Amino acid sequence: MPEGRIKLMQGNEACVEAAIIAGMEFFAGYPITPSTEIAELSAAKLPRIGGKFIQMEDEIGSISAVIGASLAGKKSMTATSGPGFSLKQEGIGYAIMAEVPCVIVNVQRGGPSTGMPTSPAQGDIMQARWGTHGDHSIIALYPSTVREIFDTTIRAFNLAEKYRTPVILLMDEVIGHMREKILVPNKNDIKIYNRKKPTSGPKDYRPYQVKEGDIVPQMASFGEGYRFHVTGLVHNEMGFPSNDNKVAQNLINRLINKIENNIEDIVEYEEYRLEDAEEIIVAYGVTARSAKSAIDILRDEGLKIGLFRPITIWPVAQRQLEEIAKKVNSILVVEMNMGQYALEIDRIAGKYTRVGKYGRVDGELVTPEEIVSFVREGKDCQAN
Amino acid sequence: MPEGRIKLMQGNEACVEAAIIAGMEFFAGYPITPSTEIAELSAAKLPRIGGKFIQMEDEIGSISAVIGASLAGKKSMTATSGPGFSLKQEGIGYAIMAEVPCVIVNVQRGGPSTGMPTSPAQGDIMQARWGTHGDHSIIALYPSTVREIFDTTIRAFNLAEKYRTPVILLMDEVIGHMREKILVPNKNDIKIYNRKKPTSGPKDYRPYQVKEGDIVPQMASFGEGYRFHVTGLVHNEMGFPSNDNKVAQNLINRLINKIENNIEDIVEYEEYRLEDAEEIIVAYGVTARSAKSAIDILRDEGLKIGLFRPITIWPVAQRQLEEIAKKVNSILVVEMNMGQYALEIDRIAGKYTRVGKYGRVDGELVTPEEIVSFVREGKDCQAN
Amino acid sequence: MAYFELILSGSGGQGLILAGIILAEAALHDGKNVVQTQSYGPEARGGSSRAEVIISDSLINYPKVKKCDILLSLTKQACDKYINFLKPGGILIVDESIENKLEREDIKIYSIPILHTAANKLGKAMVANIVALGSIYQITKIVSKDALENAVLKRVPAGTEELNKKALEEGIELIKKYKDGLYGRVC
Amino acid sequence: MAYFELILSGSGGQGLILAGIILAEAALHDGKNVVQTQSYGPEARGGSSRAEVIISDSLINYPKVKKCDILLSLTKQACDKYINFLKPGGILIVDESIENKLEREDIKIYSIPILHTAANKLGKAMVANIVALGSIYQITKIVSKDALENAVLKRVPAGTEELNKKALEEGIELIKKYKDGLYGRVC
Amino acid sequence: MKTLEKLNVEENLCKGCGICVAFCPKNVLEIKSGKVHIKNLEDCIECGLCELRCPDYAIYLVFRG
Amino acid sequence: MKTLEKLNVEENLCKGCGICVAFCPKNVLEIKSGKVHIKNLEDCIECGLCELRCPDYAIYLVFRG
Amino acid sequence: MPSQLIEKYFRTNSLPHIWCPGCGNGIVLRAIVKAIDNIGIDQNNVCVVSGIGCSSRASGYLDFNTVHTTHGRALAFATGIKLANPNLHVIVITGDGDCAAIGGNHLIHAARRNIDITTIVFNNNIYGMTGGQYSPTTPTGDKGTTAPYGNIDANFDLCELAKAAGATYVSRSTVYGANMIIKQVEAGIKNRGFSFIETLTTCPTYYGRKNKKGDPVDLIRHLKEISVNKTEYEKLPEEKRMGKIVIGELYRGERPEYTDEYIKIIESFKGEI
Amino acid sequence: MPSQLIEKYFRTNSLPHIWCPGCGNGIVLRAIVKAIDNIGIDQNNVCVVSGIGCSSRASGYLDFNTVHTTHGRALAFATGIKLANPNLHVIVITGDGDCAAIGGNHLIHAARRNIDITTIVFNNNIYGMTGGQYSPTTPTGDKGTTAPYGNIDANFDLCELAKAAGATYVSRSTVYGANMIIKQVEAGIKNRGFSFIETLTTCPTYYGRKNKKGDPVDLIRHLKEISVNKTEYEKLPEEKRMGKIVIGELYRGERPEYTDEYIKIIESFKGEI
Ligand SMILES: Cc1ncc(C[n+]2csc(CCOP(=O)(O)OP(=O)(O)O)c2C)c(N)n1
Ligand SMILES: Cc1ncc(C[n+]2csc(CCOP(=O)(O)OP(=O)(O)O)c2C)c(N)n1
Ligand code: SF4
Ligand code: SF4
Ligand code: SF4
Ligand code: SF4
Ligand code: SF4
Ligand code: SF4
Ligand SMILES: [Mg+2]
Ligand SMILES: [Mg+2]
Repeated sequence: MPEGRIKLMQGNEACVEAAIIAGMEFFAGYPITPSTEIAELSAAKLPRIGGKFIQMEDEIGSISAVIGASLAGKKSMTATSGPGFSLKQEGIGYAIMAEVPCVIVNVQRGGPSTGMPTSPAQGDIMQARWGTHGDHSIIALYPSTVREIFDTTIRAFNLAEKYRTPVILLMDEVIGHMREKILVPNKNDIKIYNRKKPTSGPKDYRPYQVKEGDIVPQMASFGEGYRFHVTGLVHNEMGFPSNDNKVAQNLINRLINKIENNIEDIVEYEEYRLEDAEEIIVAYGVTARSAKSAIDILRDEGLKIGLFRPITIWPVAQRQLEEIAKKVNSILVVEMNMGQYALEIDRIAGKYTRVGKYGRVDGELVTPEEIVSFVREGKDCQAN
Repeated sequence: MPEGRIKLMQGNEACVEAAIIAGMEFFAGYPITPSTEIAELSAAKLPRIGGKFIQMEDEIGSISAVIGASLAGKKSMTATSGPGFSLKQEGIGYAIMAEVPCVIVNVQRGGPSTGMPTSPAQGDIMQARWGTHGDHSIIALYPSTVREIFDTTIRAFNLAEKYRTPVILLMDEVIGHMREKILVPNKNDIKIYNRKKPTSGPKDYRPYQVKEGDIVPQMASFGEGYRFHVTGLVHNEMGFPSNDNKVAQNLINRLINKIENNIEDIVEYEEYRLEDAEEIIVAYGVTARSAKSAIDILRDEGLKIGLFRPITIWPVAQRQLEEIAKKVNSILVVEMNMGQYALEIDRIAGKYTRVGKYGRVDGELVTPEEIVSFVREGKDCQAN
Repeated sequence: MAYFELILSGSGGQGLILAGIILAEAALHDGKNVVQTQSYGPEARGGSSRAEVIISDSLINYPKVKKCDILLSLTKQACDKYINFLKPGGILIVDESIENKLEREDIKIYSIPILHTAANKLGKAMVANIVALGSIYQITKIVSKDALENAVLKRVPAGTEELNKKALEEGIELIKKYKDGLYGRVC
Repeated sequence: MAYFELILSGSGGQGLILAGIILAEAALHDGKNVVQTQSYGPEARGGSSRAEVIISDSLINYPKVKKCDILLSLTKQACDKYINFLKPGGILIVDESIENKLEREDIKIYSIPILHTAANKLGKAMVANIVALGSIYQITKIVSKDALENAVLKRVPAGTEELNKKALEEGIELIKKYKDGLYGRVC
Repeated sequence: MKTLEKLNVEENLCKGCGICVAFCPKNVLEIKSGKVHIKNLEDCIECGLCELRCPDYAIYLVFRG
Repeated sequence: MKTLEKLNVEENLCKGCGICVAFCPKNVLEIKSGKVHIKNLEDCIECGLCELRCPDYAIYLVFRG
Repeated sequence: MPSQLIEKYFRTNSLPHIWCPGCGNGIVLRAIVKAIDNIGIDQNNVCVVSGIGCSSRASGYLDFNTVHTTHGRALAFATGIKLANPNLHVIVITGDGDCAAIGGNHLIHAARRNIDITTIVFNNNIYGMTGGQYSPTTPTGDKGTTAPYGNIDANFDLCELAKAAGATYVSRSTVYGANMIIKQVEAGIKNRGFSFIETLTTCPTYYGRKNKKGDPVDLIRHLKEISVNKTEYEKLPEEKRMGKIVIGELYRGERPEYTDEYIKIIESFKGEI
Repeated sequence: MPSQLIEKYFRTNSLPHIWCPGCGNGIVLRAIVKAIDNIGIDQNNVCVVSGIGCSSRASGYLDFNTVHTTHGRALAFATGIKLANPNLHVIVITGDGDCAAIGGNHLIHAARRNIDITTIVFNNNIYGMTGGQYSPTTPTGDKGTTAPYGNIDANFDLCELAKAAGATYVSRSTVYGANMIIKQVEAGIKNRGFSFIETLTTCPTYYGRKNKKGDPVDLIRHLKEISVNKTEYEKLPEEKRMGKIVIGELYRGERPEYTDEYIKIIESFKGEI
């Protein structure tokens, strides 16, 4: 891809271009609107860089193959939408438990069920956090421009490797399919994180032991001479199943804390006209774009209003939101659903300020105008 | 089953006995510890009452067959545990969208992933609410004794039919496998709700129209002469796919509101020593049993403490919890996870009182003693 | 020109999304900000198809077209469906073949034989989208001709460059020769 | 007796869970509250097996045994694993065959030939669990004999009623004849 | 006995794919401005192949009796 | 050439299933208090069937040379 | 007004259907209702179950009891329906992707059980609905949007697979020979057990275009050319078999049907609770 | 200390294994490592992938690169591993439930692709790990905890299925004839393509007990009695075939291997981004 040049690029395309720059060498997928272009472009591009694409028999096969390929040492990705994302949940849980880095893209569409396959929606926010069974933490990112899809995809790979965990990349149908100006960064300006390889020899390798100074266990690949075991069962530092209560508690704690304790590193967000703001909108993805326009209009009318736009959706920017909440009159959460992230914002900010929500699920974007009039009518002050 | 008699019964067995009384005529499942006895007993009992049991090739097949059988007019159930529950999520979303009554039992085990298959955990609380993609509401019930499994299973079937929706029955491994005294109620004392059949003839039948005075559309069964269409796509009152924005918004609103607007009917809970309580424990399932013992001990020590035990986990008893929160010093959420329901309680109650949490995920139950000492040390006052 | 919104509409298979992309790339080349989106239904063919392009000097937030400055419609169905998206004072470009015209008093209309030109004059129905681009260019000058020509050549199949260049010119000609500047009546 | 906790332990396949159920049913029959649980690992056989029974006059909340009044162990492995669950002053019933005894000063121990009695005297290793129930009964009288006998007969395979009745009696006899009331030394 | 009353075309259903035209053994049909058109009914031998293969149910035989 | 050194039994691995005993062509083995036991080593023809079929890797031939 | 057949069995207000001009799906669908009409079963006792895909949109057009399920699960839904109400004639309409990719497991298990479901696969060798990705039946070497360099996957012989899994009626036909579809669907419905009917159909929009195989008519002609009746095929010398696809009734077996067997269990054990 | 073979290829500190006394799994597992030893491949280049089940616990005992995946997905994981690193010898150990129930779809697709994976099914005709429910290979009429009145499902012929799906090496053996397992695993590993080896094994704890088929020895004897070598079977008169199971090498095919084909694509198009 031409570096340092301005290009018109589709969101789904930016995702693939960036993934390849981030080091993706393996993609397994199953087509589903509106994510399919990601598979199609991966099929076209990967062999050209010596990577591999495979169309699996279904989404469960796809996430499984992705985990397998990652264990064999390749940075791996899959992409899907609602129904496929539901099917991948068991596999995502496995990747969490076995600490297998991988990136799962969910270009959302209208739901539940088959829903409105060609319409945008932001309905899988809570599923991204809680879709798989059992206690766990997750990293989920949510870009809002084509350029940001590019950057965020790279970041998704980096975080996956750094924290040895599946990273969810949530996208909007609109942005996935939209073409927008993007300045392709120079490769040298891009930071790529590669998984930390064992510093010890095969004899001393404890595949699930965290060494002093590391965040996660060092990760050998199959075929490198480290013969280790990987399981979805609760396991000890050697990777072998254990029924020991302490082992179990420590493992789950570690899996959760490696994320929760590094929130400041993981969390990314944009603050727009926030300095003196008394009213705050929280929005992400394409909805945040409308919110920005709305804020410009309302500012012109004299309202001191600003935007907090999480790019890292999970873990939530708890500290930042608390600080904001303590300072403002109200927070309005705008999203293309019936109020999912609003629940989380309400939990964090509701103690300090009024939290309201605004959403729609009819397949249309939230427009700046409807945000403006919703705010004007003062409805933001009710948690409805 | 002998009525009006005291029996020693296993939790999983009570579930099957009650399901048959509630009218279950179809069960499809795939074995998984610790839910398997529910399938085994269904296999043994259903043919004896002229019902059908089928062991499907997997959990996806099971939930699909259950939905199919329900459309053909039979009250239907499936049972599973964590990994299988993850796999059923797409199907659950379909049942929500197409408004197909059915009961999904999840006898929880340690997670995530394969986790600790033979150990208890309460790790699927949030997944029960958010596991499937897209905006939706759900009903999830959580009994805490064998007798309550009996009653709650019947209630699950009744609510499924009344609200035309899948109902999740969350159970603890311990209670599923435990044998306890149960007084089998007389059939006459049990209220059974059957789905409302069309009052109009086939010509005028609009399968997704809610008639005046009804909560949900009247439901014909396949083969009764009403030839209607069922789809997981957004659909109009005739059941046919629609891309119309209004149709979409109205449908999703209706699906969510039929539950959210009837919370008072759906929500069930127990209050234990709550009248004068200044400190509150929120706990459900087997953990609530420990909480009760802990409360008895702490009360003896003079602490004014009580228990709010949700039996309906979703939708949450928002009003009741708010009222309580306004009156008390603190709420401590105790669960066998790292704090899932605690998030929801914090959201609701955190505005009015201090909300703390206590949990473990090592495969052991929370004991009354550890609750007692946690409370004594005053840790309940920190949301940790 | 600060903020310019276009809708290119017709039926699936008419290449309007490609036309939108080309227009967007031309605008980009001219140094503008640009966003191109589309709407589609479950049908693979025969359904209505709509490409949207927003061209602006400043940042573009909301990416969809709310009200457009230019509406191109190659089918009656599309014209009926989107006519109300056109701003007062906006421009409607419709294919001449469209019958049973709707009425709107506040717009400017160009009813031109795009489909016919492509199919008969150029011998390839397929290039109607490029003809349309030529006409849009000539009416709006929203992009530079160089940029447009480059964008077209970059996107069309190898071997069809000349044909497409000609199509662009024919589109331009359609407007140059266009007399009947109707105002206030829909095609 | 307000709250009485038992653990029956051994290896998978020795029928201890059934024994726990039978005991629980007997207690139920006697009008008591009762909860029976078990622990198990991934092994189908050969792993250690543990049945727990709580018998109480009042409601039983926490359903697992924290510290038990009675521990029955049919294997050394089980005995070693659960010995510390026994309350001070509690009673340990172990199979005589268990060697290499652990030491604990504060409990009462019955070391009796349960397995041998079942296998050799009764000719069916399978009924060791019922022999054990007989012994538990005779030591604790926690349930009535009628209730216990009924519960046994209800749960055993048809055709084995007499054998099981005899097993129960043999278990009772083992205690009746038991002399060596060791105190403070583990089996 | 049934006799052919007419060969019906349901214009709004026809998508002009040309299948009926191509496989009519008697060259009865043609496409005109994107729709099927009956060129010479008299040649029709009522074989029903057009009806059988029309993916859009736009052409069919109607019998009397 | 390899010659048999001994027929090894790893007692802590043996689960006493009796498979080796039943399929030994020379009746060399027996079960004693739940574990395999070598009854008459001299009859052993070193066929290795016990090793082949022992599901617990508790019995095997050791060769020298 | 369309023909009496269409009037009777279609939800005519939903016509014209969603399918592209010249898409073969409409041909198969007519053949199915014609078969039902020929047998003369009561519309109220027919249940049509489909998955997700262009082909699977079929259920919505038919005036029976109809379900448009999740992708790949039509046979699992159908199994529940049939077992719950064995009086229904359950017909599954599915695509090559729906049935053989994501739904492959349900296919082999329904066949194994020999449950009385008639499955008709609209095999267009492509994922039509999602825009032309290769499917498990796309011939090796052909292109799809996810096989831009040609498909390296081997394609299933679905009939062989269904037979090996246990289907008791297995046949193949093409939209060229639509009369054969009718006969096969009739036979399939009449077979008390699992019937598997693979119909080769055409996707001019994606499969045709991607592989430069011409217009709808060319595609149908191509099907005519490559398909050979079973009896003829068996007479062909080895070298002439290459590239040919056998059509006709390929297999018939005799085995107890699943719901019948279940009813026997009920009859033997009922009431003994 | 166990034998040299076991010392070399097992994680001996995890022995004794979890399996019940007399469970056939251990016999198959030894045969597999013996085959690997016979071929003499570097332990570092062997990757053993298993699903979930008693049999699937095998991976944890072996000193290779090992993965214990989710239930039914071993072949999908293995596909990712093999494609990502074609130098690895990928061996899948799976159960009848893991492979043929929940995992059936991945089985047929891996076979279709002819990807170079050697799959060994430990077929004990039951779900052992979950306590004895009938599986897709439980013979009709036999009992399981979910088939208290006898199983009415027909059982798969897994070898037929694998063959119909596209496997290029298909064989069957039993734990009675463990030497045959060794030979077949060797042949399977050497076959460049998808190899499917069904080993009939025994579950005395559940299948044996539920069906009153005796102790571990009886069960193995039974396997001996019902199994007949392919060549002998073909000579048997029809009436003597009833109740017999054919063992031996059942099918060999020649088709391009998947990762090889992929590498050809890379070689043709690499660098042209
Ligand atoms: C779980 C899930 N995965 C993927 C999809 C996307 N999807 C819809 S149809 C389809 C393929 C359909 O192919 P086929 O069954 O051959 O039908 P056709 O459109 O070719 O008739 C896919 C992959 C989906 N709807 N659900
Ligand atoms: C998704 C999922 N469903 C169900 C289970 C429960 N489960 C574990 S093993 C198993 C069956 C195993 O049978 P098989 O593969 O034949 O192995 P065996 O134990 O007989 O060797 C089942 C159903 C699971 N772990 N995960
Ligand atoms: S009925 Fe036969 S001959 Fe007549 S138009 Fe149709 S295809 Fe041609
Ligand atoms: S086959 Fe049908 S749709 Fe096609 S041209 Fe003929 S009448 Fe029209
Ligand atoms: S080697 Fe052969 S003869 Fe010797 S003990 Fe083993 S099975 Fe018997
Ligand atoms: S086969 Fe192995 S485990 Fe079984 S008795 Fe013989 S040595 Fe022991
Ligand atoms: S995309 Fe293909 S299969 Fe789908 S309707 Fe169009 S032609 Fe038919
Ligand atoms: S349950 Fe069966 S398969 Fe599992 S280890 Fe025991 S004998 Fe083997
Ligand atoms: Mg298809
Ligand atoms: Mg098995």
